[in-house]
Amino acid sequence: MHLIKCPWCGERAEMEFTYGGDGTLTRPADPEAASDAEWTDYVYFRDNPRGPHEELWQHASGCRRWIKVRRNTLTHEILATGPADRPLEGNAS
Amino acid sequence: MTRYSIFSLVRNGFGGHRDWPEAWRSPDPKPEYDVVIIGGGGHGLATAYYLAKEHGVANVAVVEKDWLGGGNTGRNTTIVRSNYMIASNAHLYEKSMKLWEGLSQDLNYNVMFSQRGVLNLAHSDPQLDAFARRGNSMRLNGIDAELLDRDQVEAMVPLLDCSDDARYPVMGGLLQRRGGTARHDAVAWGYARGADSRGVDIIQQCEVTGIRRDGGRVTGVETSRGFIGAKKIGIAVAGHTGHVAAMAGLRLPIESHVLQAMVSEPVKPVLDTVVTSGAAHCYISQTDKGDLVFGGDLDGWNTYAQRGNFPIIEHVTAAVLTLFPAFSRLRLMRAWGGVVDMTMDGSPIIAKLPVEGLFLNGGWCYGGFKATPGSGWVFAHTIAQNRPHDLNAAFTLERFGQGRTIDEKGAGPVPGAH
Amino acid sequence: MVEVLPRRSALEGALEAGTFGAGGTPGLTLSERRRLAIVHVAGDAGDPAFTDAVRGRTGLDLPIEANTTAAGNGRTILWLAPNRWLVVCDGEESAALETGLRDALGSTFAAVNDVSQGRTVIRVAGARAPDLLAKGCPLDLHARAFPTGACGQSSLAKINVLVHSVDRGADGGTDAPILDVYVARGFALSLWEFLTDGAGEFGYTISPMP
Amino acid sequence: MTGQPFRIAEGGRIDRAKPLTFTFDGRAYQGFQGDTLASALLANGVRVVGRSFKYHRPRGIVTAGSEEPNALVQLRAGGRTEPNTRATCIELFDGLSAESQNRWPSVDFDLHALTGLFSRFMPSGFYYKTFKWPAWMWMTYEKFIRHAAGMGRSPTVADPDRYDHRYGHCDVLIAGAGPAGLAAALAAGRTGARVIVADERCEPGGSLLDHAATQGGPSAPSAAADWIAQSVAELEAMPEVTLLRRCTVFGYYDHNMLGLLEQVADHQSQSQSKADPFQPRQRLWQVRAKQVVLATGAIERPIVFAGNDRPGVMLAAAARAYVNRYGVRPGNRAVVFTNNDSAYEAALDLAAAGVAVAAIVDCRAEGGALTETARAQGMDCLTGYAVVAAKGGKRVTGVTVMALAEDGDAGGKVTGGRRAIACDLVCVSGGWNPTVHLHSQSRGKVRFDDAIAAFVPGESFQAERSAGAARGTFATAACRAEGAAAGGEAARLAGFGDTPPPAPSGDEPRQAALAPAGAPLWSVPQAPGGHGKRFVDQQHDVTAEDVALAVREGYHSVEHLKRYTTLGMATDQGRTSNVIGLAILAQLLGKDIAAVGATTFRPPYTPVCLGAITGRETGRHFAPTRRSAMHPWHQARGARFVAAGMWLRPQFYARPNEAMMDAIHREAKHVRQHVGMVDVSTLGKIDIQGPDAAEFLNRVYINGFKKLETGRCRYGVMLREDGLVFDDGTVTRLSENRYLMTTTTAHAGPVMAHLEYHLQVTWPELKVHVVSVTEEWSAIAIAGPHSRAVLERVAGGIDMSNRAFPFMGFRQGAVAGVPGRVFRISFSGELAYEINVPADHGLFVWEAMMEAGGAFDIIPYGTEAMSILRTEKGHVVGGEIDGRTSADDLGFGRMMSQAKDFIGKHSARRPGLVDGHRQQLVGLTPTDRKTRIPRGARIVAEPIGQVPKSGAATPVGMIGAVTSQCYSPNLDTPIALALVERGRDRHGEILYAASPVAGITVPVTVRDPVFIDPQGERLRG
Repeated sequence: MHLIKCPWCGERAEMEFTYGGDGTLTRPADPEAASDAEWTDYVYFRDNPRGPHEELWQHASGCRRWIKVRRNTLTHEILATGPADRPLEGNAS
Repeated sequence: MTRYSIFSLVRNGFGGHRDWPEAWRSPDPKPEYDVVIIGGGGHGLATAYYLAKEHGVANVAVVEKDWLGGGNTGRNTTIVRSNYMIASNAHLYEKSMKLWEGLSQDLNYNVMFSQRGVLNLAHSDPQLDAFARRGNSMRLNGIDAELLDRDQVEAMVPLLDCSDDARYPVMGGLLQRRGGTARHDAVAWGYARGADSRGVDIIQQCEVTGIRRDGGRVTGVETSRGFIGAKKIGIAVAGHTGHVAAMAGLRLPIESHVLQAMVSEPVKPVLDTVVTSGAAHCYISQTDKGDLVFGGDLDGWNTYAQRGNFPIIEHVTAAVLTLFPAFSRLRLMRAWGGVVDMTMDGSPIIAKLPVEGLFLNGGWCYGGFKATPGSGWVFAHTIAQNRPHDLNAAFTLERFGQGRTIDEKGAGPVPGAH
Repeated sequence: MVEVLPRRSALEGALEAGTFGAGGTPGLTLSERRRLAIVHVAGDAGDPAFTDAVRGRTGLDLPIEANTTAAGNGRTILWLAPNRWLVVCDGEESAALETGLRDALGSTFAAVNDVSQGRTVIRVAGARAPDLLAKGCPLDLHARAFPTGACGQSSLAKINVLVHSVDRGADGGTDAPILDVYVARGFALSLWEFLTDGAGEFGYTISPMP
Repeated sequence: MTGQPFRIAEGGRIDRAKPLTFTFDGRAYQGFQGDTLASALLANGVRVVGRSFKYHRPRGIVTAGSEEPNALVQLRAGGRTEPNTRATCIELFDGLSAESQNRWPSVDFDLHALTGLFSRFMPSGFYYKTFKWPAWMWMTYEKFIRHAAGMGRSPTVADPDRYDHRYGHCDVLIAGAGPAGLAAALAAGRTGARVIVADERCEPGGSLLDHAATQGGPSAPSAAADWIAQSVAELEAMPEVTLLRRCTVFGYYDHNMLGLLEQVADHQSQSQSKADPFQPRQRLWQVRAKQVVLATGAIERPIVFAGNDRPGVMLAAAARAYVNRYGVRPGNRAVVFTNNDSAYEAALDLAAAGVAVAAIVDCRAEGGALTETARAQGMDCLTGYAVVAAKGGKRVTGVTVMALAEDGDAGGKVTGGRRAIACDLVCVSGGWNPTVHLHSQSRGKVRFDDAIAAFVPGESFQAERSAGAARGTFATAACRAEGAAAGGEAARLAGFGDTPPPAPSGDEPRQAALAPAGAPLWSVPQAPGGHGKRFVDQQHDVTAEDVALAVREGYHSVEHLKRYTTLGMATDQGRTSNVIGLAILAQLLGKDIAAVGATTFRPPYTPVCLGAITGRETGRHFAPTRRSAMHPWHQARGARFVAAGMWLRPQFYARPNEAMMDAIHREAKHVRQHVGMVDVSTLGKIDIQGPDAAEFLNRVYINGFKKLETGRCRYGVMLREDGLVFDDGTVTRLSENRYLMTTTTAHAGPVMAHLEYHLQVTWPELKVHVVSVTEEWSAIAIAGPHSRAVLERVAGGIDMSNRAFPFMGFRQGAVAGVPGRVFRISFSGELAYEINVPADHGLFVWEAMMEAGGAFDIIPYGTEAMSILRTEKGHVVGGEIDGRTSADDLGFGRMMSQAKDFIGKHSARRPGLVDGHRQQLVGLTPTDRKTRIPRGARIVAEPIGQVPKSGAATPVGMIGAVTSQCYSPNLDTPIALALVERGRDRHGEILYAASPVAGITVPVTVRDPVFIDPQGERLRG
């Protein structure tokens, strides 16, 4: 079971969290202006990297904040965590 | 090739088994092939086999970075079924089922396909409705299905807890009698031997590091054993689909997740049917060796580590014991994880890619093992004919943008939810 | 003012006073805290108008640090999230507390909700209290990690809970440590069953409903 | 009852004052407190304890620990029976009963052993080559295969024992309490760190317990015994140290989470267990450790030779443990076969205990450090020799030895004359494998150490380090030093103890005696003309010949070898066989062992009881149960409950002698004619506050919310971002900036997370707070023509008139004196209201309303009647909102606002969602107005004939599916909702509802989905 550092509550067991997938997605600011291809990319296509992966989790049994987590998908190491509404600190790799 | 039979076995028995030949050769790669299949798992080997057998394309190499069948072919719960509701899924998996039914004979390799039935348990009235809907679809799609009531389920699976005060009481079930299990490793080995005997080169310990393109079309693969030219390239690398597609500059509607499976210590036969429960999130069967094999949900997050964690084991085991309280004193012997490529609608992609000569077979989610023969068959057709067979025409990459997803569970673009 | 209406606990009927489980000295006492006023407050901790208003009505500074509480005048404020708190009062009318807070906040961007009846609060007291919760809760409840005044939200027996470390006490105190478990009302009976079943090996006393 | 002919008169860690009686295969024996079942069986001269998996060969006891491959028994009977239990790990208790496995009729005479006669035709993988013809026979072949396989028997009734779980946290976790582990625990514990020490055996001390020097006791004090006792006493006095006995660290998972299995009561007799019914049988720990010390010791490995599976062939260290620790002679006359010095220690201990040592066969040409000592004691030491075969059937009667050729490679070549040596015990030692399992599970690398010919821990990945024999250090003093250093370092890294401990003593001299001189000997080849089976994996009957065959057939990878031969896949997980198999493979391929590679170790280290993994959360407690405040009332009125997510909801309230369907139809009819009440507390309720609340609602619903007035409700539909329908519900504007949203029961959680996601991630600039208030409010829907009249009696303060309180209106006010909320909304299509009151008052208000409704013949109704009512009204629920339907499919197309963006809008425009072939919601009635429309029926355009059961049929084109169906008691006809291709254009058409699984097809007429009151006069009246 992962140990995930909630930026507020501290290190907590994975069972308190729910996974929210790729955290680099940004909903196009103007959906009307977005092309169909851009939209499809946003809804369906993913980088799915081997290695550091920036993703969203919700501390669902805790403070209920959505948070960003950079986690290595090969080793499960958690490299950084932070609030969801701003970029994570540190490099992606 | 020495044919395998009781006679050759007895003959060799007297000779101390010293005369059995290698099941497949280990050739050095040729400079160029008509088709290079990336991935020596069940799907890649089956594709090569059917390319040679059905389409006369034998100048084929299967390149495998490690050992044959070492990916998901050897890391699943061996269940075979075609109990799908959506027509395109149903027809594809039923094609596979029909191939399974003659596979041991076709390959001259006993894959131990055992049609012991796959039973989905219903725990509520709405679920029974949904099963009826699925069962009716199956039957109208030409597939066998039976809707069982609780008494019939109880008679079929005596150790199942069918009491009223269960947390998820059993209300009935959907049975596909032709479903069952097969010996997973044997499938890879049988196809490898079959493909090899038809001239396919199987190249193990050969990792693809790049896909070479000349303008809009592929010319071959860079590998740890040098460049191998190819007129066409088929990708069949479950667990690494996104990674290999990225070599050709493609991004996919796929996330990689880990699916765990586990076995108990072996016991004398106690469970003849494959039993699954959607509400409790588990499936369980007993192997010929006596192990109870069970599995359940994904761990839930993207991963390429063939490594799961304990909470899912805990959850799946709890589900198994809730259904089968008598198994409580058996022991968990082994648990393992396979990396499954989960698409955004829960169904695979078997299609030509936007790069000429490049073909993709991936994103099998939970369905990869059971699909092996059918998947190889339609993929071989797609590669050989340069167009999909009717059976895989719907499984395109474009379906996502077009809004024609094949979403058996209706879970939407949340790959972990399928 | 309406007359005092009959309020029913989610544990009514299940909470039966007595001593249960293994023999010897009971290691635990289980009880329900009744008639608490519990108000959920959401707002911007960085906005003085918000914090002042809460202080004005409760007499307490909002605990800004995660997993901490502020207590005094019979009231406790428990931290829930960077912008959320529970104000808990013993012996106060919840509607009055809710209205009072809302009035104090005026047009400040905040949300106030009386959630008194949506939560059940189970008090687990005694030397084995952390051991009992550890049977289903991944929080580290050791006194070093979870001292007096700490609070934490987590999962207990697959149910979301808020645990409040009311008092870790001194060594040997029979009632210490005292841990309050806040649970959604609908799950209260299920959690109670889990706790009483798990408490069997320690021996436990259920103290009567007040 | 027999005596214990092989019991040594004194010594050992058993309590001769406490004799225990047990039975094996129905026969009674006696042992002592402190015995294992294995030691007690040996004491009684029982040698054959089981039969092997494939050939059913008689098998005896090989080890004295959890690595045992052979001595698996069926322990206990009835609901507590437990298959495949290692006799070497079962602590003897009074009344224990065990049976041998995999034999019929008895372990001494097993008919299945006849398969052994055909073993030459059953090499590895033989089943892949045969049983293929005729194809239809496979299921029959398989039946026999299945019955011959398997080991013990599963219980067939529920387990009467209880299991518990606990989460643990510590600064330092130490796996193993041998010399290294105890030293580590002392070093870490003294810093004040929180320490957990777990050891799988019943007492700390590890391998020291097996040594003669540790036995002592009061009459013969020993330094080792004193050290163990003092260490344990000190540890137990430390408040922050937890010492767990009988507790195996079985798994090392991500982020330093370890799984421990504590066998709390397995060693107790039934009467002892009964004395404390609250004690669990086993407790599973999930421990999060800051730092870990692995002091898991090493496991001796055998050497492969012909007949090496004969009962009486045993590991040397095991024989040593039996004589020293248990006071049992495992035989009378022993041959010791070794490639290292450790077996000499065993030989000396055996001799001291009165076992004649017929010979020490040492494959090393020069012998080792203890060879001269042994010779000095008169032992015949044959250096440069190997045992080529063991003779005997159900017990070994002697061995044949031959000289090893000097030019022999690591596989050995035997030469010269044969010498037969009679014996009834063969003690084998092929060297030691450090137990690197947990290190490997933690993702640590292992490397092959040529000096000890074994895998040792390499680089760590997580916060762990190995100490002692687990890292290839065998001398006791060095183990203790290494343990102390590791424990100190672990505590320091966890924040305790300032002074850095001495550097880990990686260069401590190993007990040189244990390092075999020259190349290790893995397997002894057949003597010329020999044909005895040479077992690598005893439990699975995998021989050296099987390994060779696999290699010959091209299965060269370790994984292929394992899977083709099943080597190492047995319940012992190849503890004593994997490395040997690997070595033989390497020899055959002409590669180094390191190049062939080790397989990755995965949890669990030893098999873990499923009940313990599950703990208490099984059966009725598999998932928590959620109950509304009115639950006790429903229960008292005989409601049958149905699970809705975690909630239990009343399905219907049958009257005495009333059948289920009758009750449901009565309830549904009664509501339309009179009045009824249903508990809808389970619907999700979300309080939404803030100046941007209306804007937020506008973005998450397809329809507009900015114009909703205070005091009014509006129905809303939400899409997922892929354009398909997510959920529906109502929104009420409570005040200027405050709204109450309701969701379906099923989606309450997901909708809340969805709202939080968009507020926190997508639009953090919006000033909105969302708070779930589902649990705060009990919700009661009252429906039917008399609902207004009933409410007027209990909510007199609210003007209920149609004008003052119209449809989709909202009022606050007292209901039965309780301040509450009243919404005039209708799910049934009747005049209806929903009342919310704080949950502690829910039952009171429910009762008050029931009482007030008495004059109007009010009834409670359940989810079934509710479902009929909504189907009659054409309202969609889960069957229709199944994640594949668009808003337009369900008839909400015109609700989709063109004036604003909302979640899912862009996707909803995609061609696949707007093309003309989509299935649309319609109503169906059977053309004869009588025949029930089958559940889950598919809609076809033409009548179909009999559909055959299996796959031969030609597929039939389907144009739709029934999504909900019922008999409508109010219309006196069966009705259904369905999704049908271009359904809205087909009103009036006759189609067919086909249910091959039910064996019927019903002609149906397509119509509008609203069956009752399409103008909405009733609900607005």
